[in-house]
Amino acid sequence: MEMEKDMLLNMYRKMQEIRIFETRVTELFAEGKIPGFVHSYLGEEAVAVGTCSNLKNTDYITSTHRGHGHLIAKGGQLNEMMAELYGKATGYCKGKGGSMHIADVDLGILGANGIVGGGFTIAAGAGLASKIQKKDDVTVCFFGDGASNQTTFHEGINLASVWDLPVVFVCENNMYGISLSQEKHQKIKDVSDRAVAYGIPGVTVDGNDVVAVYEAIKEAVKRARNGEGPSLIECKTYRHRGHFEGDPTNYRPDEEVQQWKAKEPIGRFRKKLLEMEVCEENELKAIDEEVADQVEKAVKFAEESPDPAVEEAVQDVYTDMIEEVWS
Amino acid sequence: MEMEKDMLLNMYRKMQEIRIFETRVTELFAEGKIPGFVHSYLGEEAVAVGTCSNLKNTDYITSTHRGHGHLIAKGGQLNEMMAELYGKATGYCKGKGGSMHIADVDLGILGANGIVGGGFTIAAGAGLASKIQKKDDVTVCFFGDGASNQTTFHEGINLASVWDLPVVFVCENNMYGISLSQEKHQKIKDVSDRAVAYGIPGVTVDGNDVVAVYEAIKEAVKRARNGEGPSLIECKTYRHRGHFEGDPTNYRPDEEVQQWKAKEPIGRFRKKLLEMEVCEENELKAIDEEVADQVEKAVKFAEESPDPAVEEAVQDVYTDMIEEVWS
Amino acid sequence: MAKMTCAEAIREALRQEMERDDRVFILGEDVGQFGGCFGVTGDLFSQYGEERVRDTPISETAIVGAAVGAAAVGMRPVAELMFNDFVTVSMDQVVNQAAKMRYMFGGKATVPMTLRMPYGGGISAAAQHSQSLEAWMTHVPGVKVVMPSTPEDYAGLLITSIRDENPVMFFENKVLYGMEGEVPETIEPLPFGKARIHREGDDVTVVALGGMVPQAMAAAEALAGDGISVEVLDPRTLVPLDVEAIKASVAKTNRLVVVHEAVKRSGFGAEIAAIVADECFDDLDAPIKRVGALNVPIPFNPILEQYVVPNADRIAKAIREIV
Amino acid sequence: MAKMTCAEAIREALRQEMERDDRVFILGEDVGQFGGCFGVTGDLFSQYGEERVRDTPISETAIVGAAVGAAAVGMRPVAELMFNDFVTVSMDQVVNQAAKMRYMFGGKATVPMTLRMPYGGGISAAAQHSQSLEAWMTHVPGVKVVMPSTPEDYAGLLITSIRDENPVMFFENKVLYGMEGEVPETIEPLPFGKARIHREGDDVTVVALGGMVPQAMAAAEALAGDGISVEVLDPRTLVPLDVEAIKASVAKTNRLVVVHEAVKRSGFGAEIAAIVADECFDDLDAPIKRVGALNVPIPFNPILEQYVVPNADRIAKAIREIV
Ligand SMILES: Cc1ncc(C[n+]2csc(CCOP(=O)(O)OP(=O)(O)O)c2C)c(N)n1
Ligand SMILES: Cc1ncc(C[n+]2csc(CCOP(=O)(O)OP(=O)(O)O)c2C)c(N)n1
Ligand SMILES: [Mg+2]
Ligand SMILES: [Mg+2]
Repeated sequence: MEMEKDMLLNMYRKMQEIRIFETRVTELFAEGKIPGFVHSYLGEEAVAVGTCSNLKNTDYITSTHRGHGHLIAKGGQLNEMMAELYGKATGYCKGKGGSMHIADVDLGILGANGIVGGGFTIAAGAGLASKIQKKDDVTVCFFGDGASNQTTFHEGINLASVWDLPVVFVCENNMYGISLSQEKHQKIKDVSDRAVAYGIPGVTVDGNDVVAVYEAIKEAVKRARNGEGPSLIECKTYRHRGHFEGDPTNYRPDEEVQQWKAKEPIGRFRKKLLEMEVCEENELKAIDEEVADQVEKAVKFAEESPDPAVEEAVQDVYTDMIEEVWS
Repeated sequence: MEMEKDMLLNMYRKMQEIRIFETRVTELFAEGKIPGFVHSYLGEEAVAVGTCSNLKNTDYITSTHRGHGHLIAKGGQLNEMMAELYGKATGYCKGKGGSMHIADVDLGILGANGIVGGGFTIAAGAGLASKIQKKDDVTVCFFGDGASNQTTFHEGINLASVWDLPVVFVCENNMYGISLSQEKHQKIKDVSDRAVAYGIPGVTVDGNDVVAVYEAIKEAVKRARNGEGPSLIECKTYRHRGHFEGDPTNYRPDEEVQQWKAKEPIGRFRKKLLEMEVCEENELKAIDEEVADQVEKAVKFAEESPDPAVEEAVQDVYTDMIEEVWS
Repeated sequence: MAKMTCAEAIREALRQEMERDDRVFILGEDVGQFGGCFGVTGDLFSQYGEERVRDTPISETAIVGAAVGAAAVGMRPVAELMFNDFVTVSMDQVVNQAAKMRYMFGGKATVPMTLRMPYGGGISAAAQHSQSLEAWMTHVPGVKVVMPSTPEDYAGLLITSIRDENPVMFFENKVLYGMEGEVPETIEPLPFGKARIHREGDDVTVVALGGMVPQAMAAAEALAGDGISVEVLDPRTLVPLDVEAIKASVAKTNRLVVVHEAVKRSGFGAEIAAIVADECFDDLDAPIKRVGALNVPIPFNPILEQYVVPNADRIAKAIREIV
Repeated sequence: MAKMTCAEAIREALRQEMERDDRVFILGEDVGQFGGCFGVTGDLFSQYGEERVRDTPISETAIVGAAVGAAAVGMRPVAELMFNDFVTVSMDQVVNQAAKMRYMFGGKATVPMTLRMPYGGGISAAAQHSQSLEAWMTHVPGVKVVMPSTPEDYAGLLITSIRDENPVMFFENKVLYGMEGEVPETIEPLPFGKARIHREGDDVTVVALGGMVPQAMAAAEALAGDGISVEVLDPRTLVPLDVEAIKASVAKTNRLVVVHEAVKRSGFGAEIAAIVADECFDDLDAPIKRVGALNVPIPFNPILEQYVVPNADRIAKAIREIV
């Protein structure tokens, strides 16, 4: 780890932001405060943080249904995020999007996506724009192991490959698409093997090791910025919760869950930081407390925010047309 | 070549059927006798014949927009085929399908397809049926290099792979999708490299060598019949004509065309048969004449056949409902 | 008769058909051990095993395409899409393959497949998981379109769908999944193209689709107090459509309101209104009203969502405008 | 003014917008050196090069998806689908991404993209290459739908489409590609939501879409001899729709026929008929007639195809039924 202390602590902070935010979200969901579906990112924090630590503000990401972690890692504000989960007017999408559609285009976050695989071709398009505009921005496309069997995986990566677009495709292989384990949805063990099909680099890393993720993505981002085209990076990880909050998870053995929890990314990273004497325990504790505080503020912000006015429902369909309202 | 003479001569005959049929079709199209689009199979005869020579009557194929060769190789009747190209009532589809939709389900021909890549998932489905029904039938899915970038390629092959379906995916790599050369539509040189993405065998053969095609497909068919799952076989070949009849083909160099014409499959096979003393020249000549005669009969059959009655237009939408006619 | 929810009724119909005909099999995402995203396939996996209740990769294109291929060679697949919104990923397989195969092949193919698709809002699932897309399918010659509203109709019409020799788009309403009703122990097929009159009335005909039937009934009930007599007609299948029943009802009431959850513009309500405006012109005493969702994507916030999607109040309001 | 075909007019509009705004670029299959399947992009490749006139793999999902992504970050892509029939392969990108992004993101995204799609029959291209699929798109809140019928309108409305901040579905009729007309040298944008009255008349309003406008004009001409005065109205854009113009015309003629090439059932004609049956009920003196293709896939044989698709005779027949 030749990285700067600041950077390492920042990575730690971001992972904790995700961890504490998501833990709180599961509670709030259970209390009935958050409508709709929630797909928790708990356990996968190292992927988003290791990846986004390589990105500038003007770089883009496309996210997924399991997107809270990506948003936080790319710089999303907890207040606006929590408010959006509540469906409040102050949320990122004014309450119109919810968990599955949070976005902040100004931060380069081109949206969570409720369609599995929805991001691949959008990411290729953003990369294409950067290329035509001769900017050095990079687009990261997050996707799951399950999404690697979607139409868009194939067409999006092929297009990025044949046009040498500055895109990094980041697979969060958490071994399941809802209830279906990887060996039941594809014959291959490593999703990164599919890079061969597009003549691009494919790498698999321990997705619970934030530094390993960081290093792998760094290479891929460099390639992309240099105009050498896309890469496919697979991060092996595991979701601690069910597919969505409320999932009985009858499809995976308890031991498996326990084994993976033992390998969870934040404890590991924390230990490493202390062992390598990057910092003192109390520095980390201070971060933990700050983040916890921040999350509570976000909850308060969300709770105290108003619902959108019903008239909002017909706004924002078009930039210039308002659709008819009830006669 | 340890193959039987009968078999070899039959392969020669089938290739000539395609060659002479297709040659005649280009003339008839130029004369305005055939409406719509015609995509000629000239030059690619060895792929269809080498492949289908491995198939039983009850095996299935899915074909493409460039499908005449597949149909003939799978046992399609020239009369019904030519009549269909003319749009006549006696055609395979009663004139409702035309060149892009000729089918003969009784012969296991699940249709030419106007949608590039339309066959992949249909082939997987036919393979699935054979598997569930515990039959040893195999389905061959023909497709082009251009089609290997379609959504269906990915989802269809992945499904066949993960379920070990008895399907053989046969790529006719003729180096172009309409005007776009392979290097402009994908980074890889061999489409068979994509087999890696599905954990299945991938093989590339000289698609203008009918015996090489035959042998490669034989292996794949054996695998499939044994329940070992699908394979991806790529046959490198070239279309002698433009993408469709009328295509100015301004996108490919003349030398390239000449080089490939020098490697055309029928002359090569003929020479080989004579060199290896499988038969005498006059046996081949006799076949040529018989086939030419057959094709002329097919033309005559088509010309003399009636157009469908207009009332036919509203039949066959459903098995049991007739849609309203003009009031 | 047994009391069951719509979801259970669908499962029972699947079970009875799987029992009766071993060509019937199920494929879709998480339909196996998991029992389906909305629990519809439930225990069928434990009863019939993974050969006949097949968990697929997340590949809607392959799910529908494989159903087409299997159907064309003699099976009777019942495919499930987790949400009808994902049919966007398999539109080609529905529209250019399943629907047209028979016709393009001159009548020489049959494609007896059923595609089950949950539709509608009401669960804060937002814009990509709450649509009602039946109208698209009615614009595709070659498929039949079924949209029931009671447990009995779900069961009986699903049996008919599976036995039908043609591709059937079977729309299931998420909110209705939990609604209970009586279903015969041995489910009999119900005919396509036969509307059900849920309530007779004289002043106005309300044609309501799927999930809007209970809302229309509630509106009718509310208006009865004011002496307005509402006839509620549920076409049950959109293709084929029981035009005669609609005409007969309008001939009696001389007034028509059409209701669906899909956005109003170019919804199937337009088709019904257009048929009546042509074929029943002389019977009509008032403008034809349509009630559908506002022409906007479905918003996440439940208050906004309720504002966008039709309900009994809106239906009552539309009725009052013309009686 | 210069005389050009619709195809040339589209190309000129593309050229002028590419000249004016370097965010505009083209992507699609064989749009480059080949000049497009119907020759529409022609020489733009030699003028603007492969960066701005981009030949894509055969990947409609990627074509439309990449257009969405590029538009969302500041470009103005004009994507071409070779046939509108292939939008089935990119429905998700149109419906769940392009159309909903702005709304789902609370108004914080703009997706200024144009999707050009040739539609219609007349060239014996059979069932998978002859459809007219505009009605689906009008059922998708978030996209605008444009369907011109003259070279001038193609040019002016394409300019408007490209400059529009929203996703625009631009439908082009294959048979009209070759039709000539006058187009201004410098093409001015034409407004969306403004119908064009191609012919004034008093006895009946014919609302005709796209390729059916010349057929409606021919029918009007034929009927003029019999003293029937037909008003031919071309809405030019379906979303937004010039409802006021249609209402004004019906208020004058008291009769309506709607014509499109798409299959009749659930075509956009139903929407227009339904609007009029609601909002112009008192003006109507006769049933509303719709003329659309028979509810069947388009057959290959030209005689059958002509039988299935509407034409001037059929339009005239429908008019006679109500005047
Ligand atoms: C096109 C589409 N199909 C199905 C779904 C339903 N669905 C939502 S998430 C999900 C599983 C995704 O698995 P994976 O890509 O591995 O991501 P993970 O949930 O494991 O993070 C499914 C099937 C969907 N939203 N979109
Ligand atoms: C989904 C779809 N996209 C585009 C087309 C138009 N099209 C017809 S054939 C063809 C080229 C196909 O190339 P390839 O798969 O290599 O087959 P080949 O024509 O070379 O035999 C294209 C683009 C189509 N029919 N369907
Ligand atoms: Mg996963
Ligand atoms: Mg090719």
